[in-house]
Amino acid sequence: MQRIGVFVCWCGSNIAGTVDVKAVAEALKSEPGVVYSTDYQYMCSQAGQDLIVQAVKDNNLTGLVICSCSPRMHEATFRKTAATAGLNPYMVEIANIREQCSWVHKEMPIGTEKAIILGKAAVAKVNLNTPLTPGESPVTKRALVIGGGIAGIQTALDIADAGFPVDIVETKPTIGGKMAQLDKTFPTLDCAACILTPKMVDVAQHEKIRIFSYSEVAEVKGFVGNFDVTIKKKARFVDETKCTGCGDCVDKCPMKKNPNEFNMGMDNRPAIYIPFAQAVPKVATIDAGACTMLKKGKCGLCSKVCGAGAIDYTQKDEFISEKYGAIVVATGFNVISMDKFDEYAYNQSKDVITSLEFERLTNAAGPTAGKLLRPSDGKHPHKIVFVQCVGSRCENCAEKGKEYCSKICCMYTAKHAMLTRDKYPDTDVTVFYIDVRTPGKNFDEFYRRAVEEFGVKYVKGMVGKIVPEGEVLKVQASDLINNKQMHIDADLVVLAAAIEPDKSARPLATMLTASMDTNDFFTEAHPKLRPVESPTAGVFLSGACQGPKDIPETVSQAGAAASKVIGLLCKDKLLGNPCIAGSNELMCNGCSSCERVCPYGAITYLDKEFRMPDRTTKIRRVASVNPAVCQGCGACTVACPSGAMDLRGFANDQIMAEVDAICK
Amino acid sequence: MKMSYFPGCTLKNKAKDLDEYARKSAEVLGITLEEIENWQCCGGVFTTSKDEIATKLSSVRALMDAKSKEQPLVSVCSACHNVIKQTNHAMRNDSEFADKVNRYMSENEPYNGETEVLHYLEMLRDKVGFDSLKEKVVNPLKGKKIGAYYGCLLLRPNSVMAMDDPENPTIMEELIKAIGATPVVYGMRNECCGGYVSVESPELAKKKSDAVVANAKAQGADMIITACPLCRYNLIKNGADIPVVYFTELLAQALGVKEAENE
Amino acid sequence: MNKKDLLREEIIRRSGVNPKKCMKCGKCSGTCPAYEEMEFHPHQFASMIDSGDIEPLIASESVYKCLSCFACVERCPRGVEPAKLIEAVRLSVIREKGANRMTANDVPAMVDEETPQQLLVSAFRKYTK
Amino acid sequence: MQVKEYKPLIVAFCCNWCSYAGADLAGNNRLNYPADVKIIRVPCSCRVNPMFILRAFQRGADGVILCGCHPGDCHYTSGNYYTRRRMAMLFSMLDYLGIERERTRVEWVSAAEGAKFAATMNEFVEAVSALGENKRLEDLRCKR
Repeated sequence: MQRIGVFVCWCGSNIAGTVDVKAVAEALKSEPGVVYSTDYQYMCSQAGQDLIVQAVKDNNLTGLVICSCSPRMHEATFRKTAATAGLNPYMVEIANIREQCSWVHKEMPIGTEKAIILGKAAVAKVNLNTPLTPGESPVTKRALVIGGGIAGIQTALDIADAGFPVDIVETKPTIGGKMAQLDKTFPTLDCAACILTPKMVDVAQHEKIRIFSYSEVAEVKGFVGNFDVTIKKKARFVDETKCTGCGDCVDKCPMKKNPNEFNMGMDNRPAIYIPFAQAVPKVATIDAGACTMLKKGKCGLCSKVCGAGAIDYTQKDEFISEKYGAIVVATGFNVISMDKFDEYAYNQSKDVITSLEFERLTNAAGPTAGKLLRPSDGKHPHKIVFVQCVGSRCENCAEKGKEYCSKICCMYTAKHAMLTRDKYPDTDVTVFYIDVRTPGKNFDEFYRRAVEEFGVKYVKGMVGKIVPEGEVLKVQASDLINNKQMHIDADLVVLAAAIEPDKSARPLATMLTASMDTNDFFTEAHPKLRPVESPTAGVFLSGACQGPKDIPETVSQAGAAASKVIGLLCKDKLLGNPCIAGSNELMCNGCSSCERVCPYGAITYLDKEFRMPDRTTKIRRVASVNPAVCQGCGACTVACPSGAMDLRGFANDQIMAEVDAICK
Repeated sequence: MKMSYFPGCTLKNKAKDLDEYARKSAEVLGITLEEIENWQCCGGVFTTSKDEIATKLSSVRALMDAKSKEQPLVSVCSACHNVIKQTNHAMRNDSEFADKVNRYMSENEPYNGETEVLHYLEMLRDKVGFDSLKEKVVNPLKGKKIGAYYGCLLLRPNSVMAMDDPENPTIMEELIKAIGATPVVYGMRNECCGGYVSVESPELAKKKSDAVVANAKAQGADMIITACPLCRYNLIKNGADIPVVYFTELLAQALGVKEAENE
Repeated sequence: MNKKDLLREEIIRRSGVNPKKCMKCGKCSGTCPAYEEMEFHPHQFASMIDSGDIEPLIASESVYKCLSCFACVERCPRGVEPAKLIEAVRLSVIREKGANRMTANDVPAMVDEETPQQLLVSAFRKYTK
Repeated sequence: MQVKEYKPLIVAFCCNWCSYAGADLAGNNRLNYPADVKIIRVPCSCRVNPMFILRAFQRGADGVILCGCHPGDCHYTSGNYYTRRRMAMLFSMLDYLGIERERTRVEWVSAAEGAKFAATMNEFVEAVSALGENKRLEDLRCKR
């Protein structure tokens, strides 16, 4: 039996004005378990708290009911008071007789009556309270960053600079991501490589960072602070530790006609290749599907010319296991396929290209060495049409496009148009737009400059059809402002294709039990207040995997994610919330209902041995809650058909006791 | 294999060739086309309006007939195919419409879009297969550069027709390859020829037809094939200076049933 | 409900199209092959029907110029289906008594040696009730 | 004989993160609502077992209202979606038992909606008062 003390606060006249506090204290005295009851002007003051501590000692109290303001206000205060008095902090319940009683009711008898009932409910609950201790778990002081684009690079650098080891897993042979493919960046027009490649070098040289390039995450187990991750290092048939990146093998390889992914397939690369000059790690990789040595056992030229002896045709995929305290997802984006938008003739003409392809065409390291030349005949285009929102903002074409705005296209199109007019003033540039969306620092000014200073023609309307005919692309479009249809014979058409999350994101989300939206973007723990955390504890989000983002936004989110990771890794131990679910194994029937509703993946099933009454043993499948992962929502408790699952601090019998007390 | 067949008005009059070659070629490929008895004109265009019932009944009758024989319903003319497929789709998916139609028809068993509606081209691709068609070709049309003209009725609306990619179709190109010729892909192949508006404003129809032919020629076609009598009429009437023929004619030629006819 | 709203409701019900879905991108009018012949263009049909401004559409020749080629329906990013709206307006016109655009008497002038039956059938369905 | 004015007994379950805070805000703003409403704090609306609601009716409650975060705003991401589905089932069962539909309700009240909380409670109490005492589900053995 509990020995409960009731402490009724006046809160000056805030409570005492409409509640007869003495009557409340008196009425609660006769409740079961109550051995002491009193009132005081300001229970939260030092004197009030001292009064509580003294009362606990004098009366050997085991539980406290404080009739005062909202628990959202002073629950923590009174829990500390209880701890000072030598009680478990969770033996305290608050009856909210201010916000939910004295402040909303005007008449003293009514307020008093309700305060008594609220007090009774709290007493009924405390009678069933049990001491709770938050669980503790150790923290592995190492972070994993999945994805080596600008988001992953920035997050890794920030975490590593704080002194924690970081591993980057990148599926491509080099880090750098999409930003490495870009030419200039809006709105300042600094060159992407000039600002990115130094960061890539920093990553390579940072003693706290390891890069697993040409690798994937194969398995994730564990929970916040204690993730066990298996990384698959794909065979690249080149020993990374020996390769010097000299490129002799690349020059000698006879299989030269493979589409170069880095240049969006607009030129070719050999079967053994280094994606680009500033690649990190600068190590060659053999494309197993293109190499005749690997396919037929004939050739071996690269091995012969390699002075470092780095070529290894027998290399196998390698699996590495490592422990991490935190995981950052930075899997980024891709442009969507233009296959289903052939009214724009992307499949019919080489001169209809996506904006990312245009980036490569204007990049000094690209297939045309930075000269703007048509892919079909290498001629300089004199009339260029840009089409915005291709595949973005599509409602009824789920299999074709995306319902959301891709966010970055308005700005990069303005950049492309402006740069084209700047470099080639003899080129006529027309941009078709639905809306020009430029909410960002110096963004609208940038767009207006493209129009006013560089003479880019912006037409409010949409291209309806593109017909390649001979050397030209016949563009048919609407001009809504002038209410006319336009016909332009263009030399080059650039499509601002929608962007989508990388395909690797969904299987990864499943491994991490991190939630995603219908578009496969990762969901944040709270859209406003926890934008870089996944609802799954210990998993953080960086960059476009969470939603379309430009570079400045990505970098700031990457930094934010890093600071969250640092905050976690700084701790030696994680203190959990003790109000979490727990399963009564004797009642659990192993049905998995709780596992399915848990938003955090905190529940797993174990095969456990039980002693039966007849002294035999039996193996049964029972639910097990991971205390470090459970957030205490209670969804499982209701899903459980056998009543085995309960929530500490808000147990079934406690809530029922409150209901009973109120309904008495 | 037997299939129900809806020839349509034009195939019985101005486009007899389209009909005849279609049947003969199908025979060679092992499919007998059984003409629906007492079929009525499809109406030429499908009225999208939700409150039109009567204009869709002839299609429903043909569909019910095919259902009773448990056969797919094949048509060659793009217009007939479009009307029948859209009607069937409405019978399957628009319960209010289907209910009204079924009450009107007052047959023992209501019709709810059970029949499989196939265009002749779909029959070739999905029931015969272009590979086996290729094996039956006795007279490959080598060296011919052919532009397939789809027009609008064959492909749109794609949510209903679901025959091919509406913006980048390949079915006729595959046929052209199967009969030994070279397909020419050109952008205007799925744009309108001017259709029925040629009675309302012949100048508009001429502009549209000219653009189609010009584009096909510019991309290297020396011949255009089509499945639609109206497309063919508009292109020819507006002065196409390359041959515009029904696809079945070339098919019959390749399969050797047209020559036999001539000899 | 006033007459204007009634007409709007009628057009929307008959076409099964919700013009509110239009995001005013103009792709329908960018793709329309009959654009030059039309006084009001596909995107205007969506917008004017939505605002209930339908009388000018009814009075316009534009309803007879639509080719029903469905390019606008196929390419609309929002699934608005402008061609169905135009058809619904055209039916409002030709269903009026004596408002048939074509009569059987017009046929001989239209026909030549090669005219396919399909042309006459389609034209009649589009232009008469 | 003294005729006692009928006062309904209302149990309100409020999720800690949104609705309980909304109720506090109603208090901060001194927005009145009837004292018949007694609030029980739960971590999330999805913690509320339909059994609790039945228990309240059994013990003589005249109305039960369940308040949670707005859909999409749940502190635990998806808890209120479970609530919505579970309560839809409970409501159809109560319907089947002949318990008036108006006696139970689910409302989404955010932490910023103090005014909505008060208005909702006023309205709910009025609706339940109009129905009178809940006699169908009340277990007289529990009556004291």
